[in-house]
Amino acid sequence: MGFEPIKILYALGTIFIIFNVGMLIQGIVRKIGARVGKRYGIRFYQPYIDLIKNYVMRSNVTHGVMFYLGPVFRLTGGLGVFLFIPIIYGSQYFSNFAFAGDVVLVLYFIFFGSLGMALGAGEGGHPYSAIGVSRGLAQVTAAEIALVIAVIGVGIQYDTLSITEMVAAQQGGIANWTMVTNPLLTILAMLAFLGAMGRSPFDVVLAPQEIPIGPPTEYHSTFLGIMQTNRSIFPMAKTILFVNLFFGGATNWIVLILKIFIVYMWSVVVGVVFPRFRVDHSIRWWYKYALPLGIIAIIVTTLIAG
Amino acid sequence: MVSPIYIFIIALGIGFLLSLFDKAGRAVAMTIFYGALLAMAFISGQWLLHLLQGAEAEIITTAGFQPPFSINLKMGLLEAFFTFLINTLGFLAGIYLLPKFKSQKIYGMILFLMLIMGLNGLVMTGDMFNLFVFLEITSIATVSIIAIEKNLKSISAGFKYVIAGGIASAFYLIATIFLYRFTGVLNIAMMAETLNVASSQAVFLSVFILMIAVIVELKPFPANGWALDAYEAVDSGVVAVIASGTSAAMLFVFYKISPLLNNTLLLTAAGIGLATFTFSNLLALKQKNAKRLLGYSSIGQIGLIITAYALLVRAGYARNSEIVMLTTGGLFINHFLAKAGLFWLSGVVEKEKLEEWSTLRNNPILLFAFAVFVIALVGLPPFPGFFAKWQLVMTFANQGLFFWIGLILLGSFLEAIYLFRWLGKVLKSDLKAELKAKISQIFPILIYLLAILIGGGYLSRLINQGTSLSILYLPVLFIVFLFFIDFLPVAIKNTLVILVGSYYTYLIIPQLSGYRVMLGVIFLAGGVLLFIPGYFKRGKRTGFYPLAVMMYVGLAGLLISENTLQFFTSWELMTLGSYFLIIRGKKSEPHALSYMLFSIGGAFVMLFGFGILYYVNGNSMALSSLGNIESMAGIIYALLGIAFLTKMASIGLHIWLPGAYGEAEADVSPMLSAILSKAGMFGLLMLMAAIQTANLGSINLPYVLGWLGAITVFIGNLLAIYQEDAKRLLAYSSVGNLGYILFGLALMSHMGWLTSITYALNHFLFKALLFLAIGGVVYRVKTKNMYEMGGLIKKMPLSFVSVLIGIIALSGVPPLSGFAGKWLTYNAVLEKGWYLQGVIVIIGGLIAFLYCFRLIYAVFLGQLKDKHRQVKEAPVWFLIPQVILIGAIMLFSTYPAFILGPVGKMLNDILPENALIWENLDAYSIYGHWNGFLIMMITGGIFVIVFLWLYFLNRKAQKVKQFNIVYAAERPSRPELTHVGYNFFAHYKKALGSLSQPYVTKFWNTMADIFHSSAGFIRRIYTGDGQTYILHIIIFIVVVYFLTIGG
Amino acid sequence: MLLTIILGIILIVLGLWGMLSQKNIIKIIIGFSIMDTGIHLLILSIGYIKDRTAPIMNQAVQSAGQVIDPVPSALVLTAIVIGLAITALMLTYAVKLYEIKGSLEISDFKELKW
Amino acid sequence: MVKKLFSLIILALLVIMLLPLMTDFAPFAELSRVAEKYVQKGPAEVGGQNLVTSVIVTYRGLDTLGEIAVLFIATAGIGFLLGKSSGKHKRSEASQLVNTGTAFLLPIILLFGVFIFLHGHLTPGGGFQGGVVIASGILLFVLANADSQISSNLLHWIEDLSGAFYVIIGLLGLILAGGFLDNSILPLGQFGKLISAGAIPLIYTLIGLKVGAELVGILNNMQRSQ
Amino acid sequence: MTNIFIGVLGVIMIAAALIAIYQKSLLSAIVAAGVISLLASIIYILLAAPDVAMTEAAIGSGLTTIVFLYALNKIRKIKADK
Repeated sequence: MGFEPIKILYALGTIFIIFNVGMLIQGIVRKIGARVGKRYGIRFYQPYIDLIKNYVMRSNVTHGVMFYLGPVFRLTGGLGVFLFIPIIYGSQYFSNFAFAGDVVLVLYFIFFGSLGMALGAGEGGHPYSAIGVSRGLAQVTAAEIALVIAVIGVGIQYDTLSITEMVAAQQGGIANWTMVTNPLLTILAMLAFLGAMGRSPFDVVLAPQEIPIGPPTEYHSTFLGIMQTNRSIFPMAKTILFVNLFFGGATNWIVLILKIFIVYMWSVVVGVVFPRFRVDHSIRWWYKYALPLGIIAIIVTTLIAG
Repeated sequence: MVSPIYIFIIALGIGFLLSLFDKAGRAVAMTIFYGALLAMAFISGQWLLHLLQGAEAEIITTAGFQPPFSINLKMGLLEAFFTFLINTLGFLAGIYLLPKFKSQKIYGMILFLMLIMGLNGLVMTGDMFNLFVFLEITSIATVSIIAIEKNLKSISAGFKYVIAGGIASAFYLIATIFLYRFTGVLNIAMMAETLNVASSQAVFLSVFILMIAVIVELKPFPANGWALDAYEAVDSGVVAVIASGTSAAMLFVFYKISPLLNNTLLLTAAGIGLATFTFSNLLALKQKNAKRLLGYSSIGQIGLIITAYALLVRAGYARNSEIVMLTTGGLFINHFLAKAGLFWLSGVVEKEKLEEWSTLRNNPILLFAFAVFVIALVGLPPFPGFFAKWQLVMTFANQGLFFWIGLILLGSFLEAIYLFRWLGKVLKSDLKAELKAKISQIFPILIYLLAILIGGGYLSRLINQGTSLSILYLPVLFIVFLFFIDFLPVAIKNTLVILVGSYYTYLIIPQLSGYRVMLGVIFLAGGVLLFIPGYFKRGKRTGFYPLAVMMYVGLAGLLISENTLQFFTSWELMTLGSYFLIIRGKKSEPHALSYMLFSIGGAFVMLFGFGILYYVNGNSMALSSLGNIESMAGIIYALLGIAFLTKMASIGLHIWLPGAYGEAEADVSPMLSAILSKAGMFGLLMLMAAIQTANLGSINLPYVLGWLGAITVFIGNLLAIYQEDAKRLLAYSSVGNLGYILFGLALMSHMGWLTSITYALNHFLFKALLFLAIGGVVYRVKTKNMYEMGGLIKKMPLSFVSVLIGIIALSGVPPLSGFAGKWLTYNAVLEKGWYLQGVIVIIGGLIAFLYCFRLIYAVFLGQLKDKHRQVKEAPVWFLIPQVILIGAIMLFSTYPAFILGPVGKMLNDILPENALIWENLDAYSIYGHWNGFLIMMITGGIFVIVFLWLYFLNRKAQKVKQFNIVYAAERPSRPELTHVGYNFFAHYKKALGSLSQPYVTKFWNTMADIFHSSAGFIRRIYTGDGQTYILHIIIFIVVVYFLTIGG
Repeated sequence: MLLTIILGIILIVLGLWGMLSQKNIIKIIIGFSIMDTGIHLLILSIGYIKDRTAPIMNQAVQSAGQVIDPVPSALVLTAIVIGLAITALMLTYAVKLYEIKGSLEISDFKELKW
Repeated sequence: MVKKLFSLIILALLVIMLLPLMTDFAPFAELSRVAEKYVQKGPAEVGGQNLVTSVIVTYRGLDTLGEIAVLFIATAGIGFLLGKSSGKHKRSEASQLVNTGTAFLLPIILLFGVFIFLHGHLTPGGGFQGGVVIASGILLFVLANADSQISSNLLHWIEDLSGAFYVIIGLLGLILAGGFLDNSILPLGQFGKLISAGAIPLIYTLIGLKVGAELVGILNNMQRSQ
Repeated sequence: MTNIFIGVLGVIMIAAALIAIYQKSLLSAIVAAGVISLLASIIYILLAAPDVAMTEAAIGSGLTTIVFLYALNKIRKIKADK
């Protein structure tokens, strides 16, 4: 493994595929959500339209350098996370730049975008941006606890931190998936997934009712476009990470998209069923329930691996 | 050679005639008086020189008969030394009292002369009854001269003094006559030869009474209320003689009668001394009157000296062996000079309350003297008390007297509390009054200042065990030189320090090996770098440079020290220097105190540990022996560990840190956080390297440290997010980061140590950067509260960039260097199997994001305040080191292999299991892999592409006005309303309330309360009633007797 | 002589008792002087040897076996004079204290404490 | 009351503590080593009949010098403590009896004092006792002649010079004889005579003068000062 | 014989000491203390120490008492002045 220029092209291809997958899943999910709520809902290709519209619109407003760079950080973070994850197991075309680092890199790179975004929003000068960021960061860091524990658990179980090797260890049928071999850890991970995706009951970040305006208001047109682009890649990247870690990864695109869809749908379903937490509830919840669960999971995993 | 008897002839002859001379005029009398004092000093000084050259001790017989038939005097080396001290003290105290002598009746001079003569007699006489006569001369002269101030306080103190002295000498007399009965002689030396203490109970009792009478004169707890009153009330010039001179003579009397004592009695004496030392220092905690405080301290010091002497003699050391002289002599000289100096200062200040001594700040030389005396009393280097205490602890340890060491260190610690509290108040409290110092008062003080410095220098030869002198002493000389050129402006001194510092770095670094190189770079190169901001200061910055350099010399000394004494000395020098740096801050006095107390507490624990090491390893002071300890390894490591953890502010011992870092000056905070904190790390590295090879038995110290480190990370970071003060936020963040370092070390694996060193290096880089940047901001906006800032990115863009880089590096987000630490942590945790601790560490790391964001947001983003519209970018001298640090961070982030590779190799000597393999820029562990360079390139690449994409789409963006935001359909008018900065993470606090309670602070406060209230309770025994004091003396005698024969 | 030793110790203790039990400063000094007398008696008793005479050598007394020990006598002489000096000084203090505060109660002089 | 009871208990314990000095103790049966020598060699070495005097003035002369110093310090101390002389005194008129008695007695008393300290080396008594006698004589004189004041000047001269001469004699011993305060600077003379025992009569005279002057000084100070 | 004599003297001395301690009148107390010294000087003669006896009688009993009386007198005078 190592860097070769051609891999940039492979990576661009992968990004293109996953971008579209992300856009479609977004549309479909919103549609399903509407149908469940007995509404007609949007067209499934609506995200494309929104995106194009945003990119076409022009805004000459900026609040400063960081405001301008915020979305750049955001998208760089999303793309970076994606690019450090191997997508299709065994494929030399779709392994991205996973050779630069392992799961730890991915775990920490997730913050790159959040941080940049938060900075950008901060410079916007809007008080609600700050409140939103404050809540968002608090929520993400709390939710990350479960994620980190889950990742460490997987690391313990397979005695590696390399995502590729983790996937490799799960090959050979559903019985080898982490989901089956270590269900407790998977439950924890899926809770973390809810938090990481900002889905209900952990959707405090946007909290539209409470913060009617904030980053989304200050960021519009092109800025919003870039953020929307990110929204179709970043969640996919996270989902793929979970697929790789807990659901055996994927050896081809079909399996991958299927698994992405299923995992993604999990968050949607839960979000429909549970009401939203207040942010301090959410934090307390992670510390009170997820953390002990994680500790138990780690102990169990140690026993399994040992 | 002038016979020593002339001391008495001169004193008596002139004393008798002085009132006649006075009739010829006061000037005549005074000339003769000072001439007599000088002549006495000269005689003893001449004998001292003579005897130092190896002459035989002189026995002076009187009336032409040999002892025991006549009274004899002795002038040996010790006698010469003591009389020289007493006579010079007499001369200097005489000068100090000159104005009083001039205006008062001639009796004052006569009494003073008689007092000094009496003290000489106590030292020189070899006859037990003659000693009684001199005792009475001293006592009556003292009591009479107390009346130099004729106010109610000193008169009533004098009355109590005379009664107590009368009772003590009554008992002395009883003992003398019975001893005469048992031995048939009065000569003390011959008495000791013939006396068999155990022969009968009456003999034992007589010797006991003798001893207790002498001890009562030495003011033991609790039979010392009379002495305390005298210390408080009597004129400063006189009390200096009482505290130093009389104590010296009485100690020598104790030394003289000690051959009579058997082991039981020596133990009793030691016990009394220790109780006195501990209790007087405890009681002094509540004291607000300066002179009484000094009284408590004097009494305590004398107690310590008694303990040291009695126990050493009991352990079999010859009475005048080198060890005994080094320890008790060193302690004694230290006390003698410092206490006289401080009492003299009390006369200059003429204020009772401790904080009113701040008037000393009007005179820098006297302030310096005050600080030196106080520090010497605490027992810090480079003063004699330090070396003596060291030697004492080592020798006690050698004898296995650990219980005694423990209590001595406790007492010393209590002493340090009130002395440093006082020092802090003097340095910081409001300056109200003028200071009128007469030259006659300053002169003696300066002489003793000089003497104590020379004494320290002389004793410091203990350090020199094979290390080249130039390395040890040249830096110290440089510090002294800096004191002398302190009147120069900052620019010159700063340049000088940077140049010399660079050269010293160049000199030292090649001499280091292993992980020391790494720390050497941080300590020295980093130190030089952090001097650059110093240029922004105008004026002289009095006292900054010598003390800052002292801190760095201490740090460098740690690296090159080869034995425990060098290490400990360097450690204390560093602590002392840093204390003075911290206390320079505007509101830093209480924090500097708590820093100092934790440091000294830690240092004493370390001293204890080194003592046990010395004991266990067969009297070896070599630091290398740390690695092959035969027994008691666990306790030694634990003690040393606690000491180092104090400096590293691990949880439980961290409460000093936020205030100290937060309140220090702008360019001092980075020094403390980035550099000083690594001293603890260095100690722990050394310790862990030793643990690697030592047999720890059942104690799993690394495991404990691991948990401690993990919890420190979590709590430190958690508390950081609640801070409103930007510098305190960074300070708590330092606590957290030092927790990572601790955790890494505790892992005891190659990977763990690499993690730790990576963190250390990284923390040095980003914390220096952050503290400098924030320091610059604080310097400009004149507040440290983040919610009062905001929007400063527009005014201070360069500082913003620094903080941005800093927080990314801090939080561990790739691609900057912080990620290296995180990655290594995961690997190390998995390798070691410390999953739970690892989880806590990592969660702690996640919390760091919160305060990182808050720091940059609340300061630089959001709404700019009206009052900050004219703020300029931070001074250029702040920015220069920031640029260098950013460069270093970038380099480290892009090419981690270049640094971590060699560091890994350094560690191979200690921990050979190298779990990390470097292939060019790729790092492979058994778990994963990581390529810092690629990550940087990929991230950079994406960033540039996305940025270009945005720029292409939105290239004409224009900056809008500050309030061009949509805000509930209104335009806000005041930035204060729209800048959300206060209590930013309120919800986090709400969610995790119980974890953010200041339990640790409460714990330490409770401890302090317990000490203070017990002190307040116990000291009520000193009712002020003379009769009670008599009762105390008798109770003391009786109780000690029954304790002695009972146990 | 044991009897006088006992008497001496009794006087010492009585003197101490006077110092401890009486509040009046003059009385305390009297106690001190009683204690002093006791000590003198004690010292002299030590030097006494039964049935011997004073150490004055003349025609009647020639040998060492006839006289008592002169040393304690010499010591007591010194001690008596010193005792006088101390007593006088104490009394002067008492006078001075009375002059300043107008009281001779020892418990009235508690300005300094703790 | 509690305090008194407590003091009583402590004193009782003190007595218990001191018991061995009474029970576990045998008085001298023979002279001590030092005393033995004094008795045997004293008359020859020092030349005084009264061994106590020999011990005080010669063998333990330094003690005596110290003792003089103590008295001197106490005098100075009392003078220092009591501050300035007020100068005017009112003293009640002494009775006729005292007056007459004093006029008659004073010379005798003084003579007696001188006798005592001059014969210190021969008979019991010496400088201290003689000094006290002289002092009491002077006191009597003062009591009798209420108007007269003792010349403190004269007292000073006597006190200071006698002390200084004492030291000088001691010094002469150091220079001329065996050591400081050696009495053999003057010939020992014939044993048992008034002019014998070397410098002892001289020293005792000086002591007598000094002690007398000092004691008067103490009383004088206490009397006059304000 | 001597012992009995000393015993009697001793009893008187102890009685005098108690008077000195407990007598309310300071003058009587001082005199009682002087008596102790005086009796002690008699014992000294019995103990074959005429030198000491003389001294004790002159200084201990005589002069000390006088000093006490002077002090008392002085105190009275101060009281009167006030």
